[in-house]
Amino acid sequence: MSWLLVLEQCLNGLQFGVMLFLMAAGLTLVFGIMNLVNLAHGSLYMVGAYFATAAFGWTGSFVLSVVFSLLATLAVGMVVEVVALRTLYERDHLDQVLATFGLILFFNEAVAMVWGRTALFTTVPKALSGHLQLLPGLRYPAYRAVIILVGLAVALLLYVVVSRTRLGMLIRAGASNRTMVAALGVNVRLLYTIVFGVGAALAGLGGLMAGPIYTVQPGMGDDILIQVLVVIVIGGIGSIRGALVGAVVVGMVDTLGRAFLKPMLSTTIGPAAANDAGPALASMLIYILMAAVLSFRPQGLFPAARG
Amino acid sequence: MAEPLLSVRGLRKRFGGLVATDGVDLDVAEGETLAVIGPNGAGKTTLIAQLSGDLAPDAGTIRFAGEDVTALPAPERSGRGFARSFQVTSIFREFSALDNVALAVQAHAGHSFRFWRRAREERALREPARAVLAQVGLAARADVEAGALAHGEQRQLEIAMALATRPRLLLLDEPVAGMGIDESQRMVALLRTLRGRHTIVLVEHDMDVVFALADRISVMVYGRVIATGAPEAIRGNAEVRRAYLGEEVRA
Amino acid sequence: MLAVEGLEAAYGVSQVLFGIDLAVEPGRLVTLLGRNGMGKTTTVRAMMGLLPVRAGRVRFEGRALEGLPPHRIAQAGLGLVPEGRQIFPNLTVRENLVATAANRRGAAAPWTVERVFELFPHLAARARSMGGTLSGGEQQMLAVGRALMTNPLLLILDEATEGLAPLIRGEIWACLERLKAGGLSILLIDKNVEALTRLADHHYVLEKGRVVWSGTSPELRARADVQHRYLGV
Amino acid sequence: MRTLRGAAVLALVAALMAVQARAAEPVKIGFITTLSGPAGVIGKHMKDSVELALDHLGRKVGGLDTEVIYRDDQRKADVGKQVADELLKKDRVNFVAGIIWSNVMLAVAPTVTGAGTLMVGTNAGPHELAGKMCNELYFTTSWQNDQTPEAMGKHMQDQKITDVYVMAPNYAAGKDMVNGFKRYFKGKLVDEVYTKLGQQDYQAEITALRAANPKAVFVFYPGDMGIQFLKQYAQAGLRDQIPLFSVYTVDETTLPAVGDAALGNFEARYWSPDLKNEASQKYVADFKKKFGYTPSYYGAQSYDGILLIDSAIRAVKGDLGNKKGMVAAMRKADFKSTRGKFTYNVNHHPIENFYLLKAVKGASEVEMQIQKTVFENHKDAYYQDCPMKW
Amino acid sequence: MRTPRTLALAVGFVALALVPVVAAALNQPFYLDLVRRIMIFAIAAVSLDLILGFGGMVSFGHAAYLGVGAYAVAIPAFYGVHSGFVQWPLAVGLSALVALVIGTLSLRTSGVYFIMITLAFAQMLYYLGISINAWGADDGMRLARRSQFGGAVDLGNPYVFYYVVFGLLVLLLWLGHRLIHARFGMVIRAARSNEPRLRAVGFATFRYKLAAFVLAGAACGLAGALLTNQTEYLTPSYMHWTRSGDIMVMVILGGMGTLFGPVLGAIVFLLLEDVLAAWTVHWQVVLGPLLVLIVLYARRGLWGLLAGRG
Repeated sequence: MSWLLVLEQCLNGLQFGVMLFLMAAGLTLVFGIMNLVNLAHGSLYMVGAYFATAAFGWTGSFVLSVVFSLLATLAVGMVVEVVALRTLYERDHLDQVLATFGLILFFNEAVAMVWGRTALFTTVPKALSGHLQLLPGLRYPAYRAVIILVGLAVALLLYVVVSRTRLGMLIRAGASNRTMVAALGVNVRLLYTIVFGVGAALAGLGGLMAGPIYTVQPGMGDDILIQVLVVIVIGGIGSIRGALVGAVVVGMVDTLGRAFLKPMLSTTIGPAAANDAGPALASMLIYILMAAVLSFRPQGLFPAARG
Repeated sequence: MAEPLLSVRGLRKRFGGLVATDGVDLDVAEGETLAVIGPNGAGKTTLIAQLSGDLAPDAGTIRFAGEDVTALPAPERSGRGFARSFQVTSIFREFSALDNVALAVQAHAGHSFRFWRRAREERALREPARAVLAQVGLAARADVEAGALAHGEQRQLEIAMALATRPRLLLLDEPVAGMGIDESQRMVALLRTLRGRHTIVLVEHDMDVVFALADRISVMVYGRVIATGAPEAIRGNAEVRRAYLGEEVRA
Repeated sequence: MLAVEGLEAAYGVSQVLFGIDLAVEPGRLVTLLGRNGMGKTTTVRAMMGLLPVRAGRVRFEGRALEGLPPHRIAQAGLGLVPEGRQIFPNLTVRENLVATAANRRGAAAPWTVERVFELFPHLAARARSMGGTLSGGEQQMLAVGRALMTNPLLLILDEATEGLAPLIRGEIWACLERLKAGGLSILLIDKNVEALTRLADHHYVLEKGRVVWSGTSPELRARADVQHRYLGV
Repeated sequence: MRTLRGAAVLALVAALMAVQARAAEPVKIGFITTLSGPAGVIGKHMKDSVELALDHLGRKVGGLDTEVIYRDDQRKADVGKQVADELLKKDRVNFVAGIIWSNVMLAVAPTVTGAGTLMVGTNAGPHELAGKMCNELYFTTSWQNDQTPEAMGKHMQDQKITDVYVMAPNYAAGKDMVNGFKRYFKGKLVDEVYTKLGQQDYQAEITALRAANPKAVFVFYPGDMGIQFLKQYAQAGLRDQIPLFSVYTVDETTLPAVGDAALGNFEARYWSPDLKNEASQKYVADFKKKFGYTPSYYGAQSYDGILLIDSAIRAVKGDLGNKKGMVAAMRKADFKSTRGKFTYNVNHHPIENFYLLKAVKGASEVEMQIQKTVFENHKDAYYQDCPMKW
Repeated sequence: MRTPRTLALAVGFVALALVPVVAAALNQPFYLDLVRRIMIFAIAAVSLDLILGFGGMVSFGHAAYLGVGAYAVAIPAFYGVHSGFVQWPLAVGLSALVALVIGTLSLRTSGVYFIMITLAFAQMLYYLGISINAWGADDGMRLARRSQFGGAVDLGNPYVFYYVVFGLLVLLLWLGHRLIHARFGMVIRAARSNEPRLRAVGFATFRYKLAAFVLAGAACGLAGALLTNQTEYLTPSYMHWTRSGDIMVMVILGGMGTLFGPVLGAIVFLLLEDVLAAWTVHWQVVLGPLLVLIVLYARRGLWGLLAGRG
């Protein structure tokens, strides 16, 4: 196999990884500072995709649809936080898992009622539909390249926000000692609502970018949610850095496993057996990875500092 | 002094930048009550946690009855005669007071892979538990849900649970914390009955309690033991007063 | 400026405060004395809204604070330096100062990081260190600086010198003296009678959740019995 | 108060049980499909077509008053089995019809036939039911799973296409499809790739595909997997480079979401909305008029299912107890099927034509157009294993 | 407080025991199937309650054992071994073994990590199931015959099968009741209440929690064996994560740590699903918020409401 192929598959892995990161960042922030397990995070991804698709239908402008979708998911996130989740912060994880499981059912059905069960049509904007010549012999879809860039830009932005801004300091401070933050005059409740909204908007961003390449349909967030949970558990729940590393690792392992496991196996156990074992193993790979990581580091790779 | 029952050497534990215990040396003789005092944050609770096996030390050794127990986890130390009370009341709140103590008895009555017979009908568990409850003065409260007991009673229950394991060494972390005057007097009276019968390491802030119970006192500051001695000697020790209270020694 | 009347509070079922009365006049340094477990920290927690107030009133600058959430109380002008310091371990020294900084009452000369560093030169050298890596004394200074950065009208210090080396204590007391001279009101919880009688204007002695004695520094100095009975080793 | 609340809980349970119980009526057809979840769109196509068939029959199947009871299997075999039991034992239906998924069908069909009730499958075509597990009381108005990929295999073999890259999800139907394809395609396969069921992103596989540089691609990606695969295949720029041949991947349920990305794609199928026969044209026209969207083969075969039942009841003059008579009538396939004239094989699976379809730009949107007939009167590969007793 | 519960319990058991009689009298045999399926899920829910409600171990992958038990019946049947004396012990033993492996690894973690790692293991088994072509992969396998127990017990007879399931449910409840009050039960309940304290008095908690985890897995494996017999079909989707969610909902809905609550939870949840689904295809839009409300306002579940203490 050629170097270019490996390189291109790595790009694919990276692209999948940054998509996971967009989801994982919000989820891990919400867990890190509010101690809330939010299974409905995948629903926000779905809602983002639907809003973008709908807005594209109304306005015809990709840019407008992006802006609208981000703002709308932000709003939905904040409303959900205020209406349903706020009372769950003090509850144990079990209650949170169940209540947000209920929210998944609700959101999946709600979008089906509004937009129908048929998958919606949405396409890559014209300007991004072509290919980029990255290297001689390596062309890469422009839209996916943009996803990688946006994802890395968001990672950088988040890094700057979390490490350099007041908001970021408050987020980190709140993660370690929420009471003290409140006692110094910060409205923690509002801070939580904002952080939840931002996390929702990030999930929405993931969803709106996914729309044109995946399928916009009810339940589209469920599958990716499980993968994102794997990401943040591997990375260490509550850690942005862990989310990024975990996302890229999972994206790479999954993609490279799908791409190269079968060819590698067929040299050792023969093509027929590899045809059976390869795909099976590839689909279990990230779960095996997670079990392995937790066996050695029960708190994930980057345990977040907790008070 | 014969070989001490408990012998601690160079015990060290660090949390990030904070050194909680910094080379602690302690010897406690059989039957002795040693009080550990010191300002908040001096590392006393960390010391207890390391002694009980809930926290692994970064360095140092803990010898008990001539054996190195440094690497043993908490349940196994309990099996060798360690028992502890917690600074923040730690009981099984949903269970009755008697259940709490019976569980402690059960822990030392063979394995608990018994699936059939009702534990609450086992005399072998209930009788000793009742006796210990009576010993700490909770006989009348045996069937009350532990979470519903008064604060002082919950602290007494903690002591009962420790006693029910028939310990050789009692590690008591602020047994009168948060108690009213009457409650704490009752607790002191209870602890006084244990003196001599058990070897005790007592962490306490209340000086009345410390002077009422201790055979010897160790003073911890900044994770180090800066002085150990008889109560009167400690009371008069200028260095202790300065370190502990921050008083500048008047010339 | 601060008036506490009949404050009662409890942890769960066990009541800890049984009617605390105390007052702090503008520009004064007032102490809350007493041994461990007598309710000093609980008084502060109840005042700050960190513990529900069962009964009684907390008035500050004429406003009733009881029942308000902690952030509203802090915003009213109370700056807390908590027991155990509780600095944010995963933030740098500078970030600890900046994160919650505010100037809500538009102070003419608000606190800045530089001014805090002037007050505690030790901290300046460690501006980029993580809070968790500081020594106890440095953490204590940081906690004071952090509270100052919210530009409070009243600074509340809970056991600000506990477990610190004498030299560091001296430094903190000296700094409090300077703050007081600058017109800041201070409520101080401590056990060190000797140093405090030189520093403070007024004292309240707590025993088992009640104020058992109060008076000025000369009065306290004169009462060896009070010192021995409630505050001695 | 306590007793009251206790009573309330018990009353809730009792009320739920009571809602279960309903009274009995004349011709009852239980129609099981997937109505909830993403796949609910297929269920909707099927349900709407059943309703259209009822309209065309004047709401009287076989001339009798008719009640069709729709039940949702949630795409789960055990739920499908339960609703089948409910239809049989509580609603006491005379026919059970519908069912999208092979695994649900394999759980439901024996239950229905075992109870002595007629089963008319209108989509799923697992090979077991065409062969060893065939049953006198079981009919299908669709096809046997393998027939469609066989048609595509034959077409590609006829065209002397070689160096084919094969892709399918890693589950039973995926392997069956590839096996069906290989039964008629004897050319060179570059590789066979199986992907995770429900996978969303095929970029890695598409990259590997491009690197393998085949001359054609054959895929089986039903439902949302197909939407994703086709979009990504087009986005990778492969649509114009390597011709794509597929089965059960592009249809009227997925076309609205795939859009232009399907253009140029080849499918094999026994029916398409542009099929020229009277019954089909009437069905498509009335369907569009009534429901406002283009029907799919899921709908056409469900429509046929009701007509098949109608023909059976008419043949026995409404004597629903005459099972043998109805089976004999159904074996004649004597109704105006949307696929035109067809016959039943000995295993109660249709012997029918298969066509090559191509996705082309229609008047307003992309639509499937019949290119040619690949198979005429094609039989499935399993009928010889079928031990029909009568 | 005891009376309404005991009354409900008695009424409940008698009602369950009489279902076949009533169904036969009303000529409504369907209720036999429905209630039997409900009881099978009740067994799964009770088994989860052992570790979730009593042991405080939030396993989000309990459906895995449902699947393992189902495979343990279907695979021997596929190779012509129909004896229930082989299949059922295999189902119990194999699920216990799988639970032992999963538990050993998972119980090293705690809190949300435990929730996630149990979920991950279940997903792993799910993907394994849909990948094994020899055993039906995603399609699953038809069970040609229900488990055979010689002449005496014929599961093909719906009444016999009903009473077998009913008997096993009652047996499980009885054993569970004994277990939670025996020494072992005291330990796992205490571990949920306060694990550091339990270690301090001398219990090596890990082995007890692991044992409970294995027992729960084994019992759920039995439910899996029953479910395949009920459906006469096996599919890997028995192991899908939403199944684990469903079982968990049954436990919470009925009331955690109550043993009988999960039975009530299974009854109400499955009936609710059936009724809502018959009422509207958008039933999940009702069920979802209902779940949220239950979590927020009825923490002790329906069984708790029966007890009547707020």
